[in-house]
Amino acid sequence: MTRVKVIPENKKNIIDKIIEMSGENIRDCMQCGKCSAGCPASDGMDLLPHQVIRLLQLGQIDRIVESKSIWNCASCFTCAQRCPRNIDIANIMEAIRLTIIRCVGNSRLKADDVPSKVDCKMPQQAIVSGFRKYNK
Amino acid sequence: MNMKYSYYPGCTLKTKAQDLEKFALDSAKTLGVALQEQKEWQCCGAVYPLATDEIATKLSSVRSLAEAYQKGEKLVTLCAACHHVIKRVNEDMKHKEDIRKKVNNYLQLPNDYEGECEVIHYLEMLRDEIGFESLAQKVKKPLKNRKIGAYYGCLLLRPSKVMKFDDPENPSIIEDFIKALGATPIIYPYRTECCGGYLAIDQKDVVEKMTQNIFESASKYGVEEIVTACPLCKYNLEISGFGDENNISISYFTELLAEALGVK
Amino acid sequence: MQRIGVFVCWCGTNIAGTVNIEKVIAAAGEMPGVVYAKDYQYMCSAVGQNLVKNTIKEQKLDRVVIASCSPRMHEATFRKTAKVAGLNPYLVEVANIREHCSWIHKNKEEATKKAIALTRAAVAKVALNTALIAGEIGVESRALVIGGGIAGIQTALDIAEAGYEVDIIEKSPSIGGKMAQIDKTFPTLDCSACILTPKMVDVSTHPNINIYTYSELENVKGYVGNFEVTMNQRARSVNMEKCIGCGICTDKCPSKKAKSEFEEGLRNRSAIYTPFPQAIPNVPVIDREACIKFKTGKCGLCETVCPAGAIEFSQEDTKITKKYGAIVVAIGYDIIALDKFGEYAYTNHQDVITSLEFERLTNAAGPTGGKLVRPSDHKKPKKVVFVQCVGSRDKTERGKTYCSKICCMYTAKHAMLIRDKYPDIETYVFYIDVRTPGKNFDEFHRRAVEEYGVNYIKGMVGKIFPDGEKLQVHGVDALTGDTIKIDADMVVLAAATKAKEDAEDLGRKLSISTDTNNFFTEAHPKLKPVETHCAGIYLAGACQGPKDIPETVAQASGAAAKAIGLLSKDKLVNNPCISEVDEKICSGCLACTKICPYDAITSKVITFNDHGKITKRVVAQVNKALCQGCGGCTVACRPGAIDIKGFTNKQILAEVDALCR
Amino acid sequence: MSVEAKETVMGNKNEFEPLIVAFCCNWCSYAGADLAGTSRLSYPANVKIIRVPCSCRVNANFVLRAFQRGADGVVIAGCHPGDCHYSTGNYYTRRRFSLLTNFLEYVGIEQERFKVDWISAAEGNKFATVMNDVLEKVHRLGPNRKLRDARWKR
Amino acid sequence: MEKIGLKVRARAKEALENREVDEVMGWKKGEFWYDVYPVFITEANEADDLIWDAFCVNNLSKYLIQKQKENKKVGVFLKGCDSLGFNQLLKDNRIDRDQVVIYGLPCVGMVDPEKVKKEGLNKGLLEIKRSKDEITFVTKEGEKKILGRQFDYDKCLACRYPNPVVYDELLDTEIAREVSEMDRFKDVEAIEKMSITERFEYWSNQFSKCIRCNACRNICPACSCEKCVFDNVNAGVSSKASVDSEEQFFHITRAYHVAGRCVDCGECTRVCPAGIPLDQLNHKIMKDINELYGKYDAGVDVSQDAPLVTYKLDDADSFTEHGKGGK
Repeated sequence: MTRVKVIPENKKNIIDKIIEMSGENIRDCMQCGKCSAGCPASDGMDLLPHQVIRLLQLGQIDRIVESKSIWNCASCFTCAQRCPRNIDIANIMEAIRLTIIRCVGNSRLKADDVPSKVDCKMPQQAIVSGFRKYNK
Repeated sequence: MNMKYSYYPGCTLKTKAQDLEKFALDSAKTLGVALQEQKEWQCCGAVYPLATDEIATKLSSVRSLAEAYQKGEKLVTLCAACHHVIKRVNEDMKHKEDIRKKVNNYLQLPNDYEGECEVIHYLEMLRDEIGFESLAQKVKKPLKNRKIGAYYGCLLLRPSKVMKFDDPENPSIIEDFIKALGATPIIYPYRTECCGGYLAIDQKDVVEKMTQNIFESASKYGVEEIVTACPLCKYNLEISGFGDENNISISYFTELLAEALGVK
Repeated sequence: MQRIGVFVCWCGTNIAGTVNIEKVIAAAGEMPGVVYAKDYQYMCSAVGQNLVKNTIKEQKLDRVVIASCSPRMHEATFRKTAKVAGLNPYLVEVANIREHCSWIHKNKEEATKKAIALTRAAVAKVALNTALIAGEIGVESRALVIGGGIAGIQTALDIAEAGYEVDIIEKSPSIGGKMAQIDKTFPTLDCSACILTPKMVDVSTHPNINIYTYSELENVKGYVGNFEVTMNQRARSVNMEKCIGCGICTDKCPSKKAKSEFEEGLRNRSAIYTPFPQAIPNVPVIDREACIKFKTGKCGLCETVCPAGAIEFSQEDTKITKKYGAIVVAIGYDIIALDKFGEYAYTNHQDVITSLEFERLTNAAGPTGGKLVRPSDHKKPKKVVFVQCVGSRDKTERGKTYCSKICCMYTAKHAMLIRDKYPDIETYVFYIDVRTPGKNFDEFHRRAVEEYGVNYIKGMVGKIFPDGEKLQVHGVDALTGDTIKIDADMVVLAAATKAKEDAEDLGRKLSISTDTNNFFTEAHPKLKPVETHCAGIYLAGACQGPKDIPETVAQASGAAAKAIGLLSKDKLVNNPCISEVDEKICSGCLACTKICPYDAITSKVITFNDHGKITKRVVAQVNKALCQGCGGCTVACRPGAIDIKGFTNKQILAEVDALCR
Repeated sequence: MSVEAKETVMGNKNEFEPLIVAFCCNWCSYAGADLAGTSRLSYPANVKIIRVPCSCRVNANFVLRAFQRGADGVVIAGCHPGDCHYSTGNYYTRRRFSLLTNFLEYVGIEQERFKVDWISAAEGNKFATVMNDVLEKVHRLGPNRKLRDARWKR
Repeated sequence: MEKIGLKVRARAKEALENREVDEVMGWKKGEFWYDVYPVFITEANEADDLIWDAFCVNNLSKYLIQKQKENKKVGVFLKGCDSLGFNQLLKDNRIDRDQVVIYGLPCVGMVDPEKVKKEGLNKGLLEIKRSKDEITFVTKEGEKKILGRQFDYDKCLACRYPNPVVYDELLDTEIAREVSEMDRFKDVEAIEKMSITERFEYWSNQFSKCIRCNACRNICPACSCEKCVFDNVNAGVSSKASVDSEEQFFHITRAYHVAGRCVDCGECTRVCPAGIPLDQLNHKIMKDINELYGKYDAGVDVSQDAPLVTYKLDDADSFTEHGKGGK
């Protein structure tokens, strides 16, 4: 493991962008881990929510982008409800997703691969949510 | 009691969740409540746009809110997702000045909308406007000793600062509703855990894990039926197959209501 | 011509950092009446004060302005210096060019201009100061201690030892407070009752101490040295003199449904009860809501069985009014309500308990005789999980933003006691940071980890899922990044401490302020930790902020020392900046008498020679001993006949003019 | 208004050094100001504080005198009702200055120039926010000519 | 009103003859039809000069302060508004109730000479008589009767206390006058509707007319200080320089000094030689007090504390957001 520079210069603007888009102050987080402890979708996550926030605090945005966590987040707001520091982690996850999918071609859910994922009983509420979360 | 409300159905209720709406409207009639479907409503977007710079995705909710407010009526929603989105958008219009300014500039409504309309869910209407006691009196066929567990999911309860629906960790509104219908509500710890929501598209394994926990917990506490207010939760719970395994049926709470009022 | 001296302090770089001292000195030199202006690095130091003293003598100064820090800090210091130099202490004014100027303005030029303006205002005010002689007021040599916990007990003992009479007023039926509920105390693990009950006995037997239990404070009038306090002693329905404390009534009483507050609700108590066996005074109290006699008029069994005939159902609340010289507030703390913390399932599962309930479970005199069993089925737990910071360090409205300070230590103690008594029980502690800053504290915590094998997991608990007999605790280990699941038998929540419910009302009665968390505000966090802004009222214990027993006792002795210092004086110098009436102008409308909070102004008839005719007129007169100098009367007096010395109308107008120069 | 004109109007607004006289009660607001100082908060240097024993010591004459001497804004800060060191002092402040604020506005003084507020000893940042807020509003209003004594040169 | 005039004379004569009082205060006719001035009589025969007609507007109660210094027992005739002023003086301990005998005179309203002049009815006018609301103009050419109150002072049209609130004897039957509470402060509301700059223009013009003659202060029953702060040089509060800010300072401070004490007798506006509508200042404060702290009429109940010397724990305020106070 090579030594990491705490806030690498070239990553500063992305971090500020995420903070500004999410409207949350990640410096407030005291790494208590309550979000990760209660996250129902944490089984499928390689980086737990509090680790995502920690990496943001250290400016390690690349490791977050490579992780599966931000796509496993179901935006169920359990973390936001219980965070003792009043941080809305769901907002931060959304902001990270948006910085990725707002670059051209990065959408995770293309329109034409929807039919393969859909069955007749799935309510369109699921598909619309999917597009809102994974496609820009 | 002639209570008139603007009613926002949401697109899923017109297609995949028709009986959620059908039973709701029939029950409302017998309860003497006029649910007037809005003339022009558009899709609420299913998820509340969390980013601070998202404006366009909130316009459809504002149109419905403004129309309801113009008619001087409260806006009643039925689907949990629509309630979540519209209520949070309404909160933005009330408190976030720059969003309010930009939306009003863009929409050019007859008069600016500032979050005055009150958004209530069908269950809140039953609890606060009609009252569970008077609902109980109207019940024709009490659902004697049916063990029903409420499944709240996420969108009605959280974040409680905005939704103000019930105690997010220890809700009782659906249990009281079940009691009012004569059935016996069962409290099981996983009733407020997430069902996986839109992960149903891409991460079916994660959804499966989540729904499994929910059913295990429910069956351990002797739940025979689960009622919910969100079409996506109902889909995720049904598709997982654990319902049949633990022979727990899933239905919309309105179905229960209609049955108890004898209009099913 | 006046000879005013201006002394500008650098305060190291605190002032000099953003204020150009030379410019201030130059400007001060030209101000009207100023004959001498000098600066020094630390005006409040011995060297600085000598500079002032010598200059007063050499330059024969008749007024002094110190431009330095807030007068709330060093006005008294500089007044003493002037007095030593033979100048009347009330001919000194302080200009606050640090907190109100150098510390808040970055731009040097702006800060300097403001410092000059503030100095000019002080010079304009001091020019109109008159020499004042502080009057004297008597001091009641009796102290009142509000609250009968360890803080109140220790304060009362220290004051009584110094030979002064002390009254303790306690709301519950017995003194002892939270400490009486505790089993063992950290860091020495000695038994709480063993160190508390002897002190309680000392208090009850000490000739100088009277105890008023089951009593509340109604209102407080007066001021330092002369407080007049009215107490409401609620009816115990038991005659204190006759009762011999045999306890027959508590056994025979048929109504056993009331929850015992002392046992944190883990056990019921009878309607007539003493909170705990070693209660002082050992006289039971009838809880009139639970008592069948009071509710329905039937029963009255206790009266029949009582050998001493001490039961008096007709007893009424009695009001007691007494005078006190000093008051010490020691009302202690409470635990926050956990009903909003649904994720811990505290309200809907019996085996999720708070640490205070755990203290009662492990206490030998507790409901289970000290055996650690699950409240639900009285079985011995195999796995016990402790959760830290429940509601502490929490910025949401359901919790408290501060760290409650004592939970890390008492949780380590609990875990250690379990491992010591029942080595087979596994204990887990979910924590954010273990904070053990006291003497031998961290060693105590490390012993729990190293010797007793308590598993400390850095990470919070997400949710507790009751699962049949077990409690599925979902947590996380933030260090390794794993989510954790423990099937615990019992969960102990270290709930945050909070100020007492009635702290704010008590603060209002004593006119001392409480902070945003309703803890009482001390006069100065570092320099005056046990005093309040209101002279004569002191603070001891957790009512001033979260505190453990060692600190509480230390603070109690501190507060006692302050009170003794006050009571030892038979005369108190009172604030001479009080109001006085110019009888020539007063038209006797007496509006001022209605405003005065201390009823210090009364009317009198004066006769005087009005152009040869002897005429009589009603005018106001001020009782120098009662007036506290608030100034409310001066505004009600339209002709300006009544004025406050030290803050006269003309002085304040002069300050306004100087500031607008 | 042409661009240059706007500059000049804006121009003299920039040199315009607003003067705010603040009467702070010794037990709460003055201590709040001290706390703002110790926590190194910042508010503009044009606010100058006069210490009074209690907010009930502030006479309407002082307020009018400040406006006469060219103050652009006057602030009176006292303890929250109920917290007064003299127990009832600020109840009178509340009544007196409720009438005076309405009356001065009735006579034509902009409401933003005369601010009364309750600031406790623990509210350092409220003190700074109130002062910043008053400064910003007075800055927008520009210099105060009303009630000003023409003979007084600043 | 002449009938009552005779009663006034008879009562005064009787009072002086059997020494009930050392002196009696009443009104006497001056040279012109509108000219009436206060008079102090000590001899029974002087009582014949006393009159009671449509111009006895002066409030006699304030002269009692000086009279009581000579510790004389005085009989005085008081109308409704005068009695309110009397009560306010009593509340300020400026007069001793036992040294005064009050003869109450219910008043239908006094005629404003300016309004008569404006109608041009003053040419060749000798006398004005009034009975109830019928005014008789006696001129050289003969008499002319006009029904209605269009000549009354504005303050009389808005009068809410036509009958004396305190008296030892009442010389006439009480009068009923309904006055709508709603538009009592119409004048204030009109000014409040102006913009802030208009209001300042309005008031600075009014104040600039002031010549600091102190007539308003000397007539005002609420302004009874032994030595007024504006006369007291070393109070350092204000001076008489002819600079706008001095008059503004004087009038704002005076209105504030009589806050909660002004009995709304309208005398300040009547006596002001410059015609400044001073009562509009006092009305504004009265309106605010009524809105903020509950309806209060000064001078009606001596035992009730004035609004500014008392408080309630849950008082509203008009300067913080949550304060429930009005504009």
